[in-house]
Amino acid sequence: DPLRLAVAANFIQTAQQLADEFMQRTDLSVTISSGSSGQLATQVREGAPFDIFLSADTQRPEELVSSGLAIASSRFTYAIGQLVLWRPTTGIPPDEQMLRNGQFAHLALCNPATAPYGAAAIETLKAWNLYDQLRPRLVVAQSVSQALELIQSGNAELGFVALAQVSRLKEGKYTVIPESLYSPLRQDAVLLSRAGENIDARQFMTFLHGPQARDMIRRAGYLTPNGEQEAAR
Amino acid sequence: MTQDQGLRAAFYGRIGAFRYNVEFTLPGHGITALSGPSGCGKSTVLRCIAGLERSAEGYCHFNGRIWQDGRKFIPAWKRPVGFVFQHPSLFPHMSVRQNLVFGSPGNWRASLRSGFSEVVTILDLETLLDRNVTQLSGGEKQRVAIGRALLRRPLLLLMDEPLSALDQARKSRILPYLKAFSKRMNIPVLYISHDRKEIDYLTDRIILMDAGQTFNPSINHDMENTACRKYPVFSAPLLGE
Amino acid sequence: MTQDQGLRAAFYGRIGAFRYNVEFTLPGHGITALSGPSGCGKSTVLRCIAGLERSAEGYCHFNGRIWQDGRKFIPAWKRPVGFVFQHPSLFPHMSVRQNLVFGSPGNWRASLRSGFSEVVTILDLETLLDRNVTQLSGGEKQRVAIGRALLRRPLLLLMDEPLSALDQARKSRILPYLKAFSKRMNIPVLYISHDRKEIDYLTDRIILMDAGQTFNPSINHDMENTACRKYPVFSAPLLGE
Amino acid sequence: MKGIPTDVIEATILTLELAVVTTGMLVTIALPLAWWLAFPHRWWKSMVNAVISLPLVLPPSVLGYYLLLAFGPTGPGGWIARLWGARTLAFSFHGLVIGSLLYALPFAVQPIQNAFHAMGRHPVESAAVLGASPWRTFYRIAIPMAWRGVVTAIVLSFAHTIGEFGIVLMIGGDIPGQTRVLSVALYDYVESARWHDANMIAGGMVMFSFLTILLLSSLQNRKRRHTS
Amino acid sequence: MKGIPTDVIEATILTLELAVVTTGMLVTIALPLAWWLAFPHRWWKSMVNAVISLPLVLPPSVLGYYLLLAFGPTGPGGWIARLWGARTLAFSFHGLVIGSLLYALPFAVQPIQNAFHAMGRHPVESAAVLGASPWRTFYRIAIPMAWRGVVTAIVLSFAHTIGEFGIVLMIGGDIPGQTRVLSVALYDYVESARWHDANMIAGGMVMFSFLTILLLSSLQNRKRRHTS
Ligand SMILES: Nc1ncnc2c1ncn2[C@@H]1O[C@H](COP(=O)(O)OP(=O)(O)OP(=O)(O)O)[C@@H](O)[C@H]1O
Ligand SMILES: Nc1ncnc2c1ncn2[C@@H]1O[C@H](COP(=O)(O)OP(=O)(O)OP(=O)(O)O)[C@@H](O)[C@H]1O
Ligand code: MOO
Ligand SMILES: [Mg+2]
Ligand SMILES: [Mg+2]
Repeated sequence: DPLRLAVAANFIQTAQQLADEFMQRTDLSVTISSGSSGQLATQVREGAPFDIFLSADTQRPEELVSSGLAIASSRFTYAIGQLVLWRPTTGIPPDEQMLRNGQFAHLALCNPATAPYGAAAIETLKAWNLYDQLRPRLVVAQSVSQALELIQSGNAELGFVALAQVSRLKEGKYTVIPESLYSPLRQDAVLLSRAGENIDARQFMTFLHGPQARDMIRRAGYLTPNGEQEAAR
Repeated sequence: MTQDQGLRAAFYGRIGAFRYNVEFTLPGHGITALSGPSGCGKSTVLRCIAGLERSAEGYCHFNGRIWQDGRKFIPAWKRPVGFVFQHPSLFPHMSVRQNLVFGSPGNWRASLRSGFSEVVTILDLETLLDRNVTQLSGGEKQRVAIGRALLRRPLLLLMDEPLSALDQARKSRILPYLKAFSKRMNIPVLYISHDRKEIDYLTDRIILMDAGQTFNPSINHDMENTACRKYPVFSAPLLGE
Repeated sequence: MTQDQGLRAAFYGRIGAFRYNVEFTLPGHGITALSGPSGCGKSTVLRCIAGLERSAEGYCHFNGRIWQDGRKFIPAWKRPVGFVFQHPSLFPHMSVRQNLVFGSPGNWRASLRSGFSEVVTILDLETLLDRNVTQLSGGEKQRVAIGRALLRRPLLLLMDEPLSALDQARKSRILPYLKAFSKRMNIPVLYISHDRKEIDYLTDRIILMDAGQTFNPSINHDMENTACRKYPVFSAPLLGE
Repeated sequence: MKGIPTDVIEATILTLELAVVTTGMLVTIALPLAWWLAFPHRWWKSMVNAVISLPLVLPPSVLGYYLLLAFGPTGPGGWIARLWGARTLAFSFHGLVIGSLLYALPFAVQPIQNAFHAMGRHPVESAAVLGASPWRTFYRIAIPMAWRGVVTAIVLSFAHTIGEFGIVLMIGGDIPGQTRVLSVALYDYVESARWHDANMIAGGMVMFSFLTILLLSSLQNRKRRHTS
Repeated sequence: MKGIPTDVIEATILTLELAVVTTGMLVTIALPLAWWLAFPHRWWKSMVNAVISLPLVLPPSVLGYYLLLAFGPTGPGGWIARLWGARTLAFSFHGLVIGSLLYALPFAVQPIQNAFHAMGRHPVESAAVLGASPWRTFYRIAIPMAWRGVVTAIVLSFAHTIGEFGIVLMIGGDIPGQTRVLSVALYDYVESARWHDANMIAGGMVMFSFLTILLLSSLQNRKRRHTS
């Protein structure tokens, strides 16, 4: 049986790279199933055959741990997302001032109820004191990738997306939003109870902790927690 | 339960505003005409006998078997009747041949039997056998419907104006055959027609109806006296005009 | 373009394997019978005249107007014909009254006009006017179909075995009316029938057909000589049997 | 009503508006289209028929993406939107209607077309020889006789528009009062594990739709219609 | 074929399997169900009809969630799954089939039921007086005569099963080779912005479906069928 990863949609590209690397190293096979974090957590609860859950938040792994479906000791933050303000055109990168000028009809972000990046975007807008003013122009997507699509297709002029999505795009300009403006977008991984005895799964978790994986995650546009105390938290 | 041959039936009921209340018998063989003005309920009676009018109350015994009484109702498909509807409702997705053999025992091999070719010849259907029935003229459809009912090998034949759309030449070929068929198979036939000549030639008994009621069946040659004043024969007033 | 009254027509073409090639004229008034064995193409000819058979080649001139020739084809709904189909195709979602007035000029107010009540009386439809047409007997449907065609006030009346399902009493009431209607409106009627008596009474001209071909029209009393041997009248062989 | 949040009420009204407008337009488009497709038969009409059904085979969110491209400034939608000074057809009620129309079209066209076919040519020919123009035949004969098919079209497209979600989510932008319909709100609740609210909305939608569909189907079973 | 990733091939096969199995089962269920619903008319059959259409009004992912609960260890599905030692009906091909069946049922039942209605009672009565049992009438008369409706049912449910996605993702769990169908794979590609692959898959799905639907519709237009 292959090792089954359940990966939050925003991380699937990076997860694929990690899995490829891992498979090359170990000769094990790994499959990736994706969905929104909430959906994946529900599926785990209903008996989905996943071994490892890479969530987009900290809350869902925690809930799984407390209901005994995941192994508490395995939980750690594998990536910290970075919010950016992005627009697809060339010229100056979009920033707070551009939002304040209001030369646009639609600002895209993702749904705070379902995607952490959405909540971060709203916190940012509030920190800038722009939320109430811009509210009528906000268009909300269900995930960060859909938010990107709204902007890429030109329907919204600019929007808040993840750095991981746009860092390698040739087109467009972005500004990384200072981490101080929103609560950190910690993404936690956890070993699920059904894989408690699975050596391969533990091996993957170890790999995910390792320097090479962290390097790949950082290159994809995420931050990684510093120091061992983070991982052991 | 009676053991006598033939049909003993009485039906009453209503369809919409139309009420019917009929009672009659058919002997075990021979052709009986059913006649009466348009809308008097002739087709309804045939449907009751065949078991198609489930709302009908009454009874219906055939050759000593109960087809319908207060408690029992044999469904239409279990009654060995042949029925030629007033409007030939052929199966539009089948060829003439398939329509003809649909009801005959042994079904698909029936087209090889001698009965088949006899019926096909009399009804002049040879050239039409592989035609789709939607591509037939009115009279051709009617002939297929007759053939289908005969090939079913019924024990009781119910025919609702079966020859109304046919030319005289065809009629004069089919009528004697029907008469012979009834005799050979020794089955009773109930035959609806408005055509006095047809009735005269075919039948020896007539049941007259009006407004959902049957009159006592009368021997055919008595009909002139009982009925003609009520249903003047077509030729009389016309010729006198 | 001819200026004469009546219909001049010739059609040729094929439907499936059936080929037809007919040519005939109708005078500007009076009833002409169209007769011939089942499947010979009578209904097809009527459909060609009405413009329902679009594949037909040929020509059709009526009262000096071109309905069809090599280049022109007036669609059916622009031709002032009344058509009684062999199978009465009433509109099942309408009442009898709605069916009757559907084609009459002025439509819904037509039921108040005198013509309406006359037709309804002759056809004995008074009690059925508010009935849904799916709840009619075979003969009742046929009468509604006749009424519908007459109330359309056609300039040419095409009738395909219109009385085949009617009792003698009704026939002997409707036939004189048809004759009078044709005369009063001064319109030609083309009338398909297999019934020798009907033809004798109604028509003064007959067009005979066989296998998709018309014979030269003959005056009615000549028919016995030209046609009777080919289409023996029903009564003869039967009575002789 | 007490206890029902205003955003749910807003979303409910919007959903009903969308379902009614879409269904109404669908039937208006589908009736003539189905009539044209039904008679006479031409081989290329089968192709039109197949094309109509194609939006069904793409996942709604993917179809939504292509619609975004089409609606955007560089697509035909942007060109149209510029007529009234907008940049895009997306994020507007109009856009939702267009998306829903496209997606539900086969549910509307197919049943009506079948009903026209089942009617056969007899009623059409009868109407013609009674002098009814093709237009009159269409609305006095064909539409009433195809009634069952029309009701099926209404039921399927109504239900589907209420439940449709992927496309609406994608091209709507989830703007409260403008494009946030119930299905999107419901999805939010489910995603954020607000089960009580989600169950209530889902229950309400199902109940309401049940009654609506029941009402519609009972129309289907009226044996006859007396159009005056 | 070169260039096509194996996971796409796997997903394609799985999709076809799901579409064919679902469509086949749908028609098998819908034919007798529609026949039973069509004659004779009873008021409560309208209710059954409405209930069948209800899955449509819920957003697929929400319906998928409820199905997940029903399939899971605490629901009736888990009870059934325990028969062969599994914990849940979800995350398996069977589960997908059940979910798709439920969702596409109205698309199959409604057109067939309409076709049975349009046939009228004449053919049924003719068959009865020719001695055909109800069962023989059903398969020799009713089904062939309802052919157009059956084809529509097949087209709509086939297309919809190919495109369906919300339910499949939820109850399937996106497991490669088992429940990852093309629509889910396509969604994954779109989510990870692999547009080139996504366009290729979408194009392939549309092309294939177009041909399939075209083929099916051409069956619809066969004027007659000679069943031997
Ligand atoms: N769609 C069709 N395909 C092939 N042949 C057809 C089609 N429709 C009619 N025919 C044939 O055309 C011929 C003429 O048909 P038509 O209905 O005109 O006959 P008819 O003279 O009216 O006969 P009847 O007196 O029986 O009504 C018939 O032989 C019939 O079999
Ligand atoms: N569904 C119905 N609802 C109401 N009345 C009906 C219904 N069907 C038939 N009728 C009426 O029942 C009566 C009998 O009909 P039936 O078909 O038995 O007449 P019939 O004697 O066969 O007439 P015809 O010679 O015209 O065929 C008619 O008056 C008809 O109007
Ligand atoms: O990957 Mo998410 O669940 O869109 O934040
Ligand atoms: Mg009758
Ligand atoms: Mg004819």
